[in-house]
Amino acid sequence: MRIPCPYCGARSSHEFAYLGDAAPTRPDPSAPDAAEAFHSYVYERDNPAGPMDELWYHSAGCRRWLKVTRDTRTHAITAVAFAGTGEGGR
Amino acid sequence: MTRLVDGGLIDRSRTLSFAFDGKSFTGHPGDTLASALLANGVRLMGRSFKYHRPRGVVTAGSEEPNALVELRTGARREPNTRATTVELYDGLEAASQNRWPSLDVDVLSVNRLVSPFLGAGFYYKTFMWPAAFWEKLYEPVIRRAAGLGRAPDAPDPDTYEKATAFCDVLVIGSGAAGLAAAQAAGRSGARVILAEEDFRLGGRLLSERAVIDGGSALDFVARAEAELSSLPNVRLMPRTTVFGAYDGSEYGAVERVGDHLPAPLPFQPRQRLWRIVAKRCVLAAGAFDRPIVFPGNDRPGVMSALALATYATRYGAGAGANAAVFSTNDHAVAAALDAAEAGLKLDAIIDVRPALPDALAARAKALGVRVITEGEVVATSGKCLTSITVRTPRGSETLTVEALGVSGGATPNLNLTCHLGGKPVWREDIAAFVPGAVPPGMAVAGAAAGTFALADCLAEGTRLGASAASDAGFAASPAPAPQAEGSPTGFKPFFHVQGKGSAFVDQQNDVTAKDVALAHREGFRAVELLKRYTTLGMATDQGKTSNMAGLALMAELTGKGIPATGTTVFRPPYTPVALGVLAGHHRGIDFKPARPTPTHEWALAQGAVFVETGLWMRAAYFPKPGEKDWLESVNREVKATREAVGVIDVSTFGKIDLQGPDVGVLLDRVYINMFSTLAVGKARYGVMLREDGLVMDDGTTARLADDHYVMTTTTANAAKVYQHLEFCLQVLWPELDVCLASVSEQWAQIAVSGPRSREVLGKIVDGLDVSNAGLPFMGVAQGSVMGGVEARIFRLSFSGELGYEIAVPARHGAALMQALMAAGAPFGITPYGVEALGVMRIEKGHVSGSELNGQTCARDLGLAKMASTKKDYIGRVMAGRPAFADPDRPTLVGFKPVDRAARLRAGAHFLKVGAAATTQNDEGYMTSTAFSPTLGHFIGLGLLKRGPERMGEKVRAYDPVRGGDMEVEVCSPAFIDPQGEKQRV
Amino acid sequence: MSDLLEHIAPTRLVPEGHYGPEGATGVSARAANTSASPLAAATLVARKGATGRLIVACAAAGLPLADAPRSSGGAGLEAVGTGPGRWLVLAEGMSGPDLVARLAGMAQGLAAITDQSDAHLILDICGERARAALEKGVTVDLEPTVFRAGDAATTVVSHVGVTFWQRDGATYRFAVGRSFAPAFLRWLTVSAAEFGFALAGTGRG
Amino acid sequence: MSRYSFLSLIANALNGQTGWKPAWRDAAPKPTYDVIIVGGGGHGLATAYYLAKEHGIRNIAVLEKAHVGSGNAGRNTTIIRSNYLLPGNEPFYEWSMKLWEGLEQDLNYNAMVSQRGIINLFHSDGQRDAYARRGNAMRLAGADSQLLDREQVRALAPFLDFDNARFPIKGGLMQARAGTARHDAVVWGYARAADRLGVDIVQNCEVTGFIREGDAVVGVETTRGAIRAPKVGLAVAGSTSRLTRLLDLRLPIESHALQAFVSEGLKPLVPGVITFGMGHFYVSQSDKGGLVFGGDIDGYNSYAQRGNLPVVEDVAEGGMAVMPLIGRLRMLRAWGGLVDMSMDGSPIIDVGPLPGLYLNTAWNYGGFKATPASGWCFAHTIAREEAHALNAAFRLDRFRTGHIIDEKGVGAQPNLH
Repeated sequence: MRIPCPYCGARSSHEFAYLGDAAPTRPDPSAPDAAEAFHSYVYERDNPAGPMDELWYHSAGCRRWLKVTRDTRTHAITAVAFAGTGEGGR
Repeated sequence: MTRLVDGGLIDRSRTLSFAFDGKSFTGHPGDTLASALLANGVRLMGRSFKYHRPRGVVTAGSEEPNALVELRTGARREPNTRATTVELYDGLEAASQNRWPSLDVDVLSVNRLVSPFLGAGFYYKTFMWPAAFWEKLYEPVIRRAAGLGRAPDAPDPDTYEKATAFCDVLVIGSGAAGLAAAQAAGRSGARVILAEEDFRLGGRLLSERAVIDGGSALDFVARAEAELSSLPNVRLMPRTTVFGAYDGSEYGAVERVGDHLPAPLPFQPRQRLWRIVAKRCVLAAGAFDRPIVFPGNDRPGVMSALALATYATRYGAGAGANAAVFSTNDHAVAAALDAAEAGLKLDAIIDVRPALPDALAARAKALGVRVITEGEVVATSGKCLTSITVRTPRGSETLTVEALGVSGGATPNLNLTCHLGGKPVWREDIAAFVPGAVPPGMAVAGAAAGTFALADCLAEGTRLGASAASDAGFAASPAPAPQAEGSPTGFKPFFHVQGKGSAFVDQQNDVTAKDVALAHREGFRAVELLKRYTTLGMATDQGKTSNMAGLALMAELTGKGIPATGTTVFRPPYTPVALGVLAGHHRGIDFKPARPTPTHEWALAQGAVFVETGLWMRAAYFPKPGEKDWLESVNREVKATREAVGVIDVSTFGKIDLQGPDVGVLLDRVYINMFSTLAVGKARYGVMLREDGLVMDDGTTARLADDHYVMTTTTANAAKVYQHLEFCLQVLWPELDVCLASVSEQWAQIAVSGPRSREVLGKIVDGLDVSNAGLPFMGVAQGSVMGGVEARIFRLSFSGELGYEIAVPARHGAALMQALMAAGAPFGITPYGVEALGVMRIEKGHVSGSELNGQTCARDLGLAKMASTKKDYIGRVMAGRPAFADPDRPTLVGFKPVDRAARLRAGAHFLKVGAAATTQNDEGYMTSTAFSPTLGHFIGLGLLKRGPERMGEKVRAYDPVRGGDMEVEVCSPAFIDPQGEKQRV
Repeated sequence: MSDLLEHIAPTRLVPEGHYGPEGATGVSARAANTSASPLAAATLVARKGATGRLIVACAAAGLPLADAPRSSGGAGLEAVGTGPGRWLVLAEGMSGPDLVARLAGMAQGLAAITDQSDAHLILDICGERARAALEKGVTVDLEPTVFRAGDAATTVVSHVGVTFWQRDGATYRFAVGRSFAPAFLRWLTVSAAEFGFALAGTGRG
Repeated sequence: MSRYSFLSLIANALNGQTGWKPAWRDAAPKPTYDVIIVGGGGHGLATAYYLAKEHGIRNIAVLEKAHVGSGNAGRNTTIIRSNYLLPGNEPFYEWSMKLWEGLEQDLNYNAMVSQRGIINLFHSDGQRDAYARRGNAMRLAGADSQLLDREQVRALAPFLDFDNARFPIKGGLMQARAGTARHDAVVWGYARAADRLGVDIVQNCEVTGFIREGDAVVGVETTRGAIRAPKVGLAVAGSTSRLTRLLDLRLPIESHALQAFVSEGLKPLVPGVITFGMGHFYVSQSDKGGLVFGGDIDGYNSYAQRGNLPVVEDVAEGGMAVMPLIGRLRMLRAWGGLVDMSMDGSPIIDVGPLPGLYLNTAWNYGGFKATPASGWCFAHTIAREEAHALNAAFRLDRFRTGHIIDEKGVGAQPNLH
């Protein structure tokens, strides 16, 4: 599998570290339901069979976290962007 | 000898000697082991897996199921090597396998006498009585009888490499379609790789008498090869098997660099793994000759008709003194006639069809070959084939032949098209599976796609080669395809001759038509169940010669037809791949990088004993002459440090440079304690959690300037923590203005510890005030040492003694160590290793990797009081879950053996004294132990249920795996200087 | 493992010398930052949202920067893009602290600058068969029409993280983490030996 | 249907093996059952068998999308062992081991349970102590374990690299009772035994939805029609989320690809199972002679039942590092399983989370060895509406309460377990 890193170009997936589903976002730790929200954030996953936004870290390359849209049935990658900012750089 | 008089692509001017089962033979360059054996009249080449039946070669390619040999000897022995793919070299040694005492007389061939018992699934129904006999008696016997060849006796002496290649168009296979595709793509300027499994380009063209562009097929191959070689954008890769298609248009291939030689050339590998990244791929892998299942079809001498022809035409080898062909299709008949023209004595063609096309009939007549139409071979005889029985509507007759070529038609070689989940589809018009969904970027040309006529293969190859190049962005000029005369492609679907006697579907695994029927009878009808129940298709040919027939037989039995019965899915590898080549350079000492510290060579010169710490090599201890064991050395090192001064290289810690206005905010969020309030010039110990509330790492972080901090991590977690910080900055809080840089490699860091450490340090600093006032505990100084070497000095202590960590640019690490040694000589400065470091931290009750094992929370480790309640931090919320506050949770305490002479061992579990040794009574375990030279007995740290409430209690340390079972006393984890006074002096 | 390396400790740099068939030198490599000729290095990391302004500031000071995996030179410095808003900057004949100060002057507070002069082995690799040797570990396309002079890559070679760039048509410059340099050289030596490999600057064995 | 016995074997040898009947009926689904088990793999079939045998519930359907054993039951490395560390796990796996030891007699089917031992190699003092901790935990649970030193390992496996290794072997933790079983035969044995007790094994029957009454699950929609039952148990490994999605449930699991490999057949070489402590490699040898080996999961969510080359290389590197005589042996086949990795690396066998629903999932890469105990405990949980003590720790709400069972200590990231 090759991941088209927006900075480095397409690289073998072994240059990257995988975190998983990009959908969960860190809840507000001061909210009254924080315990339940964190449980969901840390542990519960949609685990879709199909396209999924996921976080990969280009650990052996530019050290950027990427949001990769990938189909878990075919491994086909349809979109890649820097995670977090959505923009091209710092 | 059955070497034909002339012809073949062998160099008859040179003779090669080789040995098979200790007997000497000769062959020629261009031969394979199989062709040379046949040319020497050797037909018996192996024994089958289960019944140990005599077997001969059945193919001329990598799909060979029978002619498996142990090639070479000793450490280079290669079991299960297909004689059909071994290029002959001078001095080659091969031996048959899976037989005893000899290939000719194999005692285990008695298995076939009990074959009425040994049907498919036989094992599952038996060997159960009595229960104990399976493992003691039956299984060992089965294991010894099973298996094929023997593994080598010693580590592989050869080397391997792994390489990556990129191309616009990868062409797999160099037959007519592949060559045409490579030419079309190559002429466009696209980067082309042409991979060919064989040692010669040409594929079937090397074995057939076709006319292309008015000349011979061989001339066409030569011209194409010459042209492709001349193109700088084309890479020809013979002896290269593409074994797998992977995601992202990556293909795995093995180049056999030195397998055709007695040993690889100096400085060259035996094989090279290629990862080929191809924008487009044209698969032109040809087709397999389809066997027909008939009684006696496994006798040596019976083989594929195309193989029979190949041996005659390409290798000038007769498969027997005379031969017949049993066919269902024009292609096989034509190939057989080619063989006859090449000099093979072909007595008869037995075809299942009512008539042959006129042209073929006329050729047969001209060559004096008898044609028996509507014929089926129903029996064979001889240990190696001596005769066959042919049945026609007109009666039966027996023909005396030594070789029988069999062809049931063509099965497209679509293996690679399935590797990404594509399923083949059935084409009724050619009675074959052809590629269905193919991997992205792949196109299939020629026989692999079910296109069989030569002219069509050339045209399709040209077309797909050009379109692959144009898809990759190159303008392919529309050159005409090479032209060939039409070749007849008539056939009749025919899989199975009804008759008495064992008819083999999978020759290597001895699966017969009867076994398929039995599987059907017992309900194992799904193709995958059939395969697993009978082992059909699980031999080393991966079903290439057996799956299709097995499927056809099952379809006959279910009456559902072949497409509804299904197909098996092909997975990588296409052909078996040596494990050595998949590992490449990474074996032995080069399995993983060995990282030396900046003082490694110095430590080596001091006689240090090293230990692997992750990838690092660290000094474990520094033995001195006369010391009887490591413990004596370590005790000396600890004592010297506690009483005077010691030094250790701690460069392996992760070091991260953090700059920017928001560093303090970031650190407050990743550590449980506060860092934004840390004064410039100060360091603080911090603990960070994972978001699930468990401890991730610890270390000290210092503030060098208002917006500049440097963090240390544990050696093990350096990369993980850096990644975590980047996650925080890029994903969680992208608004924070913090810049990270790893400085782990930049700085050498040496800890100098002990009551005399200040005096030692004082001698090497360039005018820095290192007094207790000038550089207090947890203070940080920046300046220089050794007359101008930039340095950072941290007053930290892992040992509990007065201590400093001095960081200098890495190139000065060894010099710093030497300077410290010189400066400390008057005080008896002693280098110590990670063993002594471990002893001292256990004496102090500091946690380390054994406690920070990912299963402990801050409270378990007695660190909960560090947690700030004034802020949020990663892991805070989840650390509030009920289980984390359970007072019964094992918590860190210290332990002493009640018998002070006893040795404690980490890994012992704690039980209440008198309690039964059960999981329910398990109260925790010992995490770390050491002999404390300071106290004169062993000490330990451990996690004990309600530990801190149980000071002074005696508990049982249960260690049955090392024969240990003793009472230990619970105590504070801080064995020495619990108030931490020594480090503050 | 290979006979070539059998007597070389895995923690030491492969000593300078010739490896492989006598007479042939298809690949040459030379350590560029030896103790005799130090080479200063620093990471230059743009502050939050400051990449564009940093590029402008540095360009004004004579150092053009590309926010891409490219190398560029100017003002006696060589800068290589290693990530968005990140560069590795090299300077000959300068100390690390001097380089840091120099860059700080150029960056005008728009970047974090960290001395890395001791963090790497800098290795120049060239020769007719350099690409053939490098493709045995580099998983980036080195075809000259694809990876051109000035192009850079941060990647992993034989389990070792590296940044490398093509300085000119003939030379690839590799920056390899100091503690990984022995492993990298072991891989390079066995990979280049078949073409004849001349290694210099790593000290005598 | 007859038992397999000497007599039946001889009779069939004489009649050309024509007397055998289908090993289990190819049942058509009835409209209602007492219990529906979704998933005709080892776990599902074992559950049905033990429900029938131990709890007297025989009106059961096992619904299988394809054919029995077509998922992970036939895509694993056939290892059985009970060398777990944590108290939540070890007694369960030891019970599984005991069931394995009596399985053939119980099922009247030879599943080729072969207790030739497992050795986990260690390469440092720290690893030794960690394995001692584990070995002692095993003893506490009544399992067997031995800590071997280097020479004891050498005596058992002289072909390992003791001399030129990057990470020298210092010893190993051995469980002599561990070993392998023939994976397909386990499936077939349970299928045949369950069928004999009246269980309907319905193949080619894919569940496409759930029938609900209020919150409760009261049946399933399938490609072969609606089937109702007051109790529906899921035992579908990596496909769990696809089904629970239909119920709007999000679970602490991810589906990942796990590759495994087999070499060409060889004469006996490897005794038992050996796992390398410093790389991703473990190996055993099948009765047919193939080296069966594997390593780490591919590391990203996948439903594709296949993996990629970097992991193949990683496994081969581990193999060559520890066993360098395998260099010239060849990888014959590779396959990919669809494994249900959980957030703490440990399984879930639980009642709920909806009325009428029962979960058996999160087997990570270790479901095969658990097959008998998983079925046994899941049957108990379904029949009694509560967990047995052996699976009490495998509850779903442990992630909420913090009672996680993380053998490796890597936290809530499935691909690291």
